Amino acid sequence: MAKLTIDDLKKIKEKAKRRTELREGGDYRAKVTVHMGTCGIAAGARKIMNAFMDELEQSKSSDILLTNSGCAGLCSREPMATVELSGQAPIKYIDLTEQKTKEIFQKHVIGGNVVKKYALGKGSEKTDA
Amino acid sequence: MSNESFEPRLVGFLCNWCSYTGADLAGTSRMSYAPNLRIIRVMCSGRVDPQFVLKAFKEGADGVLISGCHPGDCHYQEGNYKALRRHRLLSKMLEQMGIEKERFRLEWVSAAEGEKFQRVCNEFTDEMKKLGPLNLNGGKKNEQ
Amino acid sequence: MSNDKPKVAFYWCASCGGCEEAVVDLAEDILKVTSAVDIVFWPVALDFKRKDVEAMEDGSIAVSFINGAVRLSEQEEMVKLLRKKSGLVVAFGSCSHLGGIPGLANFWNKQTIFDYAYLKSPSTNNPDKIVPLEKSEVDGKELELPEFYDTVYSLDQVIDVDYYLPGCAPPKDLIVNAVNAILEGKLPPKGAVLSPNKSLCDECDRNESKPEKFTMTEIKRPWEVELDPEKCFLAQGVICMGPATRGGCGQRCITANMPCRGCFGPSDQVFDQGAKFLSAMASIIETNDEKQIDKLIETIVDPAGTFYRFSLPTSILRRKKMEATK
Amino acid sequence: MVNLTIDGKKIKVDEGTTILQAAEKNDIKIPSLCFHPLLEPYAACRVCVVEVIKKGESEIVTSCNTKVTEGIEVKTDSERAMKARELNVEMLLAQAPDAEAVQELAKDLGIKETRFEVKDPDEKCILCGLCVRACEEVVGADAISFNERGAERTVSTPFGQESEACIGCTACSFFCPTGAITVEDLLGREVIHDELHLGPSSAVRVPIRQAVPMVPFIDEEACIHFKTGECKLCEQVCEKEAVDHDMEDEEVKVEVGSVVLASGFKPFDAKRIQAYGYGRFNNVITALEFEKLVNASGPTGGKIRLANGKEPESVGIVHCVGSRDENYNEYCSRVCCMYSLKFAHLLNEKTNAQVYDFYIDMRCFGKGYEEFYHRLLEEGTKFIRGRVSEITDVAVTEKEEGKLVIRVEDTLIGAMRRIPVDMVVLSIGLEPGIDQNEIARVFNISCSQDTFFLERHPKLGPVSTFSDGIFLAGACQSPKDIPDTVAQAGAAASEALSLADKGTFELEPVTAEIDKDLCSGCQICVSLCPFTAITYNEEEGISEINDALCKGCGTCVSACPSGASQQRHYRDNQIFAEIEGIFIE
Amino acid sequence: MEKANEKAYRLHLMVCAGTACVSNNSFGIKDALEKEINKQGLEDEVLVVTTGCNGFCERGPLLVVQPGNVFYQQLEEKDIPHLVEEHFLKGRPVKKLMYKPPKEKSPIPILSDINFFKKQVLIALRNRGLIDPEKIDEYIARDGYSALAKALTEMEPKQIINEVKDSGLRGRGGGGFPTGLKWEFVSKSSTNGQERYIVCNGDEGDPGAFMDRSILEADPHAVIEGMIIGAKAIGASKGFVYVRNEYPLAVSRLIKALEQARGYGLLGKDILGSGFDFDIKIVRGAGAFVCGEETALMASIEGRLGEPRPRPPYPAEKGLWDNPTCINNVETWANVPVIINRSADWYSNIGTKTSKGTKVFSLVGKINNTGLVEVPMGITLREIIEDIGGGIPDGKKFKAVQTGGPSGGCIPAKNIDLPIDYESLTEVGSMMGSGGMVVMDEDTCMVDVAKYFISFTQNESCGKCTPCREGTKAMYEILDRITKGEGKEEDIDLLEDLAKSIKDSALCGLGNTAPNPVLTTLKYFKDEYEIHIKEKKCPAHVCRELNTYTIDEKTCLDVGHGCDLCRKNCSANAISGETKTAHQVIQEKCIKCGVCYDVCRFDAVKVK
Repeated sequence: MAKLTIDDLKKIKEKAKRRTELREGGDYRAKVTVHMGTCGIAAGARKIMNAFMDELEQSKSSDILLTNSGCAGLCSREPMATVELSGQAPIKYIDLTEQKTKEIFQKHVIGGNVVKKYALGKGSEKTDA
Repeated sequence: MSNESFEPRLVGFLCNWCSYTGADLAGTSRMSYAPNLRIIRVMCSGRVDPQFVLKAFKEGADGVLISGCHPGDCHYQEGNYKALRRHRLLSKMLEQMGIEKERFRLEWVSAAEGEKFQRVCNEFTDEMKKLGPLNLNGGKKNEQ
Repeated sequence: MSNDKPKVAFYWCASCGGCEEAVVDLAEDILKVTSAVDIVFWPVALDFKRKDVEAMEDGSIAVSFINGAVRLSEQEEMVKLLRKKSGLVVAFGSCSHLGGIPGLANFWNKQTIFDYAYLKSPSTNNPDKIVPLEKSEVDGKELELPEFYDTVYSLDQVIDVDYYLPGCAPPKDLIVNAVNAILEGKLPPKGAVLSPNKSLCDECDRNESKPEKFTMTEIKRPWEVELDPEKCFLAQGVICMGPATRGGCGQRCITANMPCRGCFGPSDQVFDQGAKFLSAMASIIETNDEKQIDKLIETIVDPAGTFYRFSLPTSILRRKKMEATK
Repeated sequence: MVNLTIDGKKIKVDEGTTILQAAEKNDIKIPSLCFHPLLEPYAACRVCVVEVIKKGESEIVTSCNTKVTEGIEVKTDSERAMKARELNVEMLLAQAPDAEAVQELAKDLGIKETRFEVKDPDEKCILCGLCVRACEEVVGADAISFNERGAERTVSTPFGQESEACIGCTACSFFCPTGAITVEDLLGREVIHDELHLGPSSAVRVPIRQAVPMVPFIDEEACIHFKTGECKLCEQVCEKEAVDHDMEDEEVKVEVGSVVLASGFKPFDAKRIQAYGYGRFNNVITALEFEKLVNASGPTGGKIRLANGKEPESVGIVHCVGSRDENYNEYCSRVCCMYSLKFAHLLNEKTNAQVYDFYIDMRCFGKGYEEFYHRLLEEGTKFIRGRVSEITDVAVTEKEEGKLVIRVEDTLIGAMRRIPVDMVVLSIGLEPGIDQNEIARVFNISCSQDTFFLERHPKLGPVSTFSDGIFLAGACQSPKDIPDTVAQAGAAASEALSLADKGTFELEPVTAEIDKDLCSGCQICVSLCPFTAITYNEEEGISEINDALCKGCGTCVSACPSGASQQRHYRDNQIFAEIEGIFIE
Repeated sequence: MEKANEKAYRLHLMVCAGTACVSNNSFGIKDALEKEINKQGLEDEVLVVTTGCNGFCERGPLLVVQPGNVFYQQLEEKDIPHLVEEHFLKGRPVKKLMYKPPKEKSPIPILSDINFFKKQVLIALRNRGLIDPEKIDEYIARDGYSALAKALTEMEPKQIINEVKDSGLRGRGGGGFPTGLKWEFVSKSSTNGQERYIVCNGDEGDPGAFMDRSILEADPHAVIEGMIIGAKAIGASKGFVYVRNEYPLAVSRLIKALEQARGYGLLGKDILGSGFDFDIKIVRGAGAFVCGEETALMASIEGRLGEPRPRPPYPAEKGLWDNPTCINNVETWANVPVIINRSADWYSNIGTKTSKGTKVFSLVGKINNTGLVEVPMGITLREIIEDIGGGIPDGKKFKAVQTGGPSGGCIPAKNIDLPIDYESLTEVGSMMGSGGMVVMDEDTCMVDVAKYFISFTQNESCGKCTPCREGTKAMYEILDRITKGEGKEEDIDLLEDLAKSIKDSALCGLGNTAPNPVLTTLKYFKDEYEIHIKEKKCPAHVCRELNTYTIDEKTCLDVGHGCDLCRKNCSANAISGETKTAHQVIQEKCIKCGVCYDVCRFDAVKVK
């Protein structure tokens, strides 16, 4: 690596921070949880998770938390995911497809407004913060 | 001049410390030897200049002898070595000038070798007799 | 003497013509010479005949420059004639001064020379063995040739010589000085050689490069060694006659990176240049062991030819002893 | 200057002095073990602890290295300091019970015996490091150091091997306060004869008792300074400041008129005769070594001893070792017979050994020599005429066990004999000096076949040489004993002086000379002159002949290519005239 | 794994790779995790990161799942497949593998809720468990080298020194000398343009202390950054890290870190374009505890015998090769960047009036949560032992705690509420030392502890000065006699005299502090000594020679039915009886090895 100057340092810091910030468990603007119970996986939750992963990568944003959780209980409408913007009630989406996921990510996670046609309903049982 | 009655005329350059004293010893010891050799005394055999040798032949010598101390004995340490070197080169040139190598002789005679000097003189004279006169320029003195 | 300019004669005997050219070599100086003197006899350049010289009064020629060695009876007669007719005779060049290169013929005589030249030499085709004769008849006419002596003589062996101008082809400045000296009459004692008496080493630039107490460990021919232009030839093992040859030539050969061959002849005190140089060369041979000495002398292929290259006729022995030689 | 009080005594010392030095200056005694004025303080033994009160705070410090500071109050024997000191000494008593210095210190401090476990009752080393530091700081050899750690710590050479760095200067044993390092006493053990040319005992010494001038010199091989650059103690001690280690040998040029060569001889190397076993058998010694043995100031103080230190019962003296022998030197070395007789006499006098003397011809040529020989005969020395063929230690009869057997052909009874003896003295002959040829070359003189210098004439010029002004004296001209040498030396000196006071110098009349106007500086003549009489003068570019050196041989005259060099007589034209004269009918 | 830097992962598995966990096969765990993740096809979503020591060594090998801070402990390779599938694939944390405090029933999933971590304040160990120590970028990500940038470009050396002085930072090596003051001395003393050096003392010879090792393993760049800042402040041109050769992992991580720092131009010529040149060289210690002492350390760096020399002159004046040298402990250097970044005021309001900031202790011995804890100065012993340490295992009673390693002392249980800082520990006769904290319970024999520590210092003494070389040996011999029942009445006074004399007249720190364990055990547990000497008994049954073993025949027969196990294992066959009969100990033969007591399952063997 060539000799660093102070602003090189800052640049590296920015780049590396995106990765390590994840570990600090800081506060996030949005939290997306893909429900990957056994049946969820069987219903294709993996593809949904990958879709979310790709979207997250392109968006280059660092304040979105993508995580997974166990079965959400509604097996028939798998695969499902919950999007919870800070300060708003979590919205659960059902019968997801990759295409739908992209739309939800752009409109809701990034855009901030709920995509009614795919949503199951507002609110959900208690999620451990 | 027929061979037997031909008396060769020889010139001998003798170094003062060894050969000349040796010759003197031969004399004082009453040794008889051929009178043909006429002696010129020089301080060291190294003093003998090749010009003297040529001059001697020119003047009519049938043979020239240089006699010095044995190598290592030279009163002047290395004089005889110089004589040896000149003798070798000069005899080669004399041959080119038509003068037989045998006519120019180098001998080591120390102060104690009287009888060697006697032997050298007799041998040299007999050899020159056999070889006959040099008569360099037809026996005549050179013109002008 | 029609005009007051001194008369000068040039003549050439057994010569290569180099000395004649040396005179021409004076280039523009020749004009000074011609204006100062009146050249009355110069067979190579002007059409003078022998009878013209015979017609002159004795001693009327101020100085006659004779170059080339004496080999034929005709040459002997001419030089004797010129001697009679001239005040001063100057031996011009090595041939007249020492015998020169033609002098080397003294290793042979007339018979052996004619045999080889006209009969035995590979390129000759002379079935009828025709050989030049002093008198012969050709187409009914009588033909006379001068007599071909067995021995080549230097000028002073034939006539009395006043001065010698050394050099195989004397250098330009030497000639000019000689001429001026003669004109101004400032001449050294009779018989002098018009060049410094010290040997060539005195003026040679390479003398300083000689190692202290140098001796000859091996002797090589000039073509056997890559000659160092700054180093003395002897120190490089090459035979150079410089020590035994008179200086004054402006080291022409040395600057051309070739060793001196002794064309200026010996200094005054030396009787025989070849013998003297042989003595010097033999004395500085390194080894005292006989076999070594012989081995070293083996490498000097032709001592007589090398040491007497220019001065054989004026050496003590003058010529090689041959059986029937006159 | 710093003011402080020690044991209530107000004192003033300059900056940088340590408490120990300050106390000593005011003759207050503080014990110490690992301190030495010549060395940096190491503060290891902790025996020199004192209590220092500075601004009310009391502290225990070692006085050997702590520097004084303004206004401190030092108590050398306060209760706290004494407690620490006594315990340290008691501990040292346990660690090195046999060290006298510790025992004395313990006695002073009233410690009767130690309460701690004694590991090794005759341990003397208290690990004070004086030896290690002396070897490093004073001697600079760094040969020994501490190794291991804690209680296992010892002083030794690396890996306990014999150290190459140690130069045997014994400084470590000198500095050791408890005698833990001793130097092996050389004299006591077996004297091995080839030690007779023993190494130097101390680096600065007078060469021999009878040295002229009687002045000490520094032997570079033994002096530490030349090995490690340190020490120079002798320089510090000499009040006259006469010691200067940086002196160098300098070459001095002396212009002299004449030179007397007295370069002496070299004794024959007895090792060259394998059969005599010199170098293989300890008790076969050469005459020179016997001289050392018998010399009062010699290594054995004049007592004649075998290698094992006992007195010999029988001694054989062998003549002509390396002389009168065509394998070695044909000449007779002239002096061996007489000194062998001297040895025989000394042996008879100093020991009651039976002396055998093996000679070829007893050459007692000098004044009173023959009479001395007869005294020997009466003293009972057995003389056997014959050359000794071999000396061997292979015993045939048990009488010869442990003896050296001399095999010799006794020519008087015409039989081979085997004589067992304890010691054999080889009377070695004399040989020309080691640099004989070198000197001959330098002074331009020649040597005879036996490479001794050649005198001008055995009878007419025994002390002069062919080179004028060079004279010979002593054994360099031929082996001779002291009376002859003294006589010859006198002759040589007088001849040399005769030259000097005569003021004039006879020159050879026929010397050569070089004509300045003719010489071209071709230098052909320079290499010819064996007497280096001809030199080339660079500035003028000509060669010149030094009349004093030229002998007039004429070689350069005949070789001079331009005839510039001419001899004052025998000139070229004179000889030419002689040649012509021969042939005038 | 270059490309990994850019790719966004959703889960980071922080596997602890400190020496303790590594020796517990944490690398095996890591491989298993990676294998399993690949098998599940999660390699693009889940990243496995190896970090430095997490601190909770008792429960190694450890894993912290981020984000979420879920803490898994005592993992075995066989648990991994289930863990990966359950938690990483299906998002359901696995309770079985979580930490369950001994007294609690339910496990605590989140690391920060666990007692062991809750009370800790991380400054020196700020990056532990959060970065991969072998990647400089991750260190930079967490404000790494920003303090250096600030120090080099915005601050004058004087300012840096004042900042450190104001922060109240004191030497963490044990001496507790104010760091700022030391820097000032060194920066001022430099005669005729001599070079100045700084040294990081990573010798850490105390048995049971591994704070420096963990710092070097977890966050080498923190130490490097601290040293460069210090060098700038002092004007040093060269730095040395003297690290024990017995820490191979720390050495290799340090070497990698130095290479990466040099690669980024943070070491060598013209650092960060500031014109300041400085470089660091690693010198490996040869395993001598005495080389922790600064003058012996310098001798070792200079290649000479590791042996202390008298002071003054102090290293600040005449240190390495007689040039001014500043020697600080690993932990001290690690604190410097934080002080520069967060300012002296922030740092100085942590800790007590005289001891500022935090101290890393290695909590070992009879404690449930053995490990590395960084606690603010002034925290009480009780909080460390009970809250963080999780109390004494097997319900044993807390007896004493030994702090400061072999140079420290033993603090009895009654001082459990002692706030920890330099002065408090010295008052009770111990000392802060490097931070070793050995908890002892009722089964510990204080005389044996004193003997252990004096045997350590006696073995490690360089042997130069008499009191330390001979004194520690003498004390050991006396204590050895006492533990063998040959103690004499006057031994106690002799021990005290010896201890005082050694403390007074020893040349270096090692000697001055070696008697502390003996002095403190004498001070607080003199009764145990008297029992050993008078009654020839060892209350804690540790001194074997003093134990007498007897078999309670009734229990042996009724409960154990003469199982004969003790007789079979008795190497001195000092037990009579066969199966089904009561067994007896033949006292004369008994070598008191205690095997019968250990093997008897029925507590039939009694020791008095």
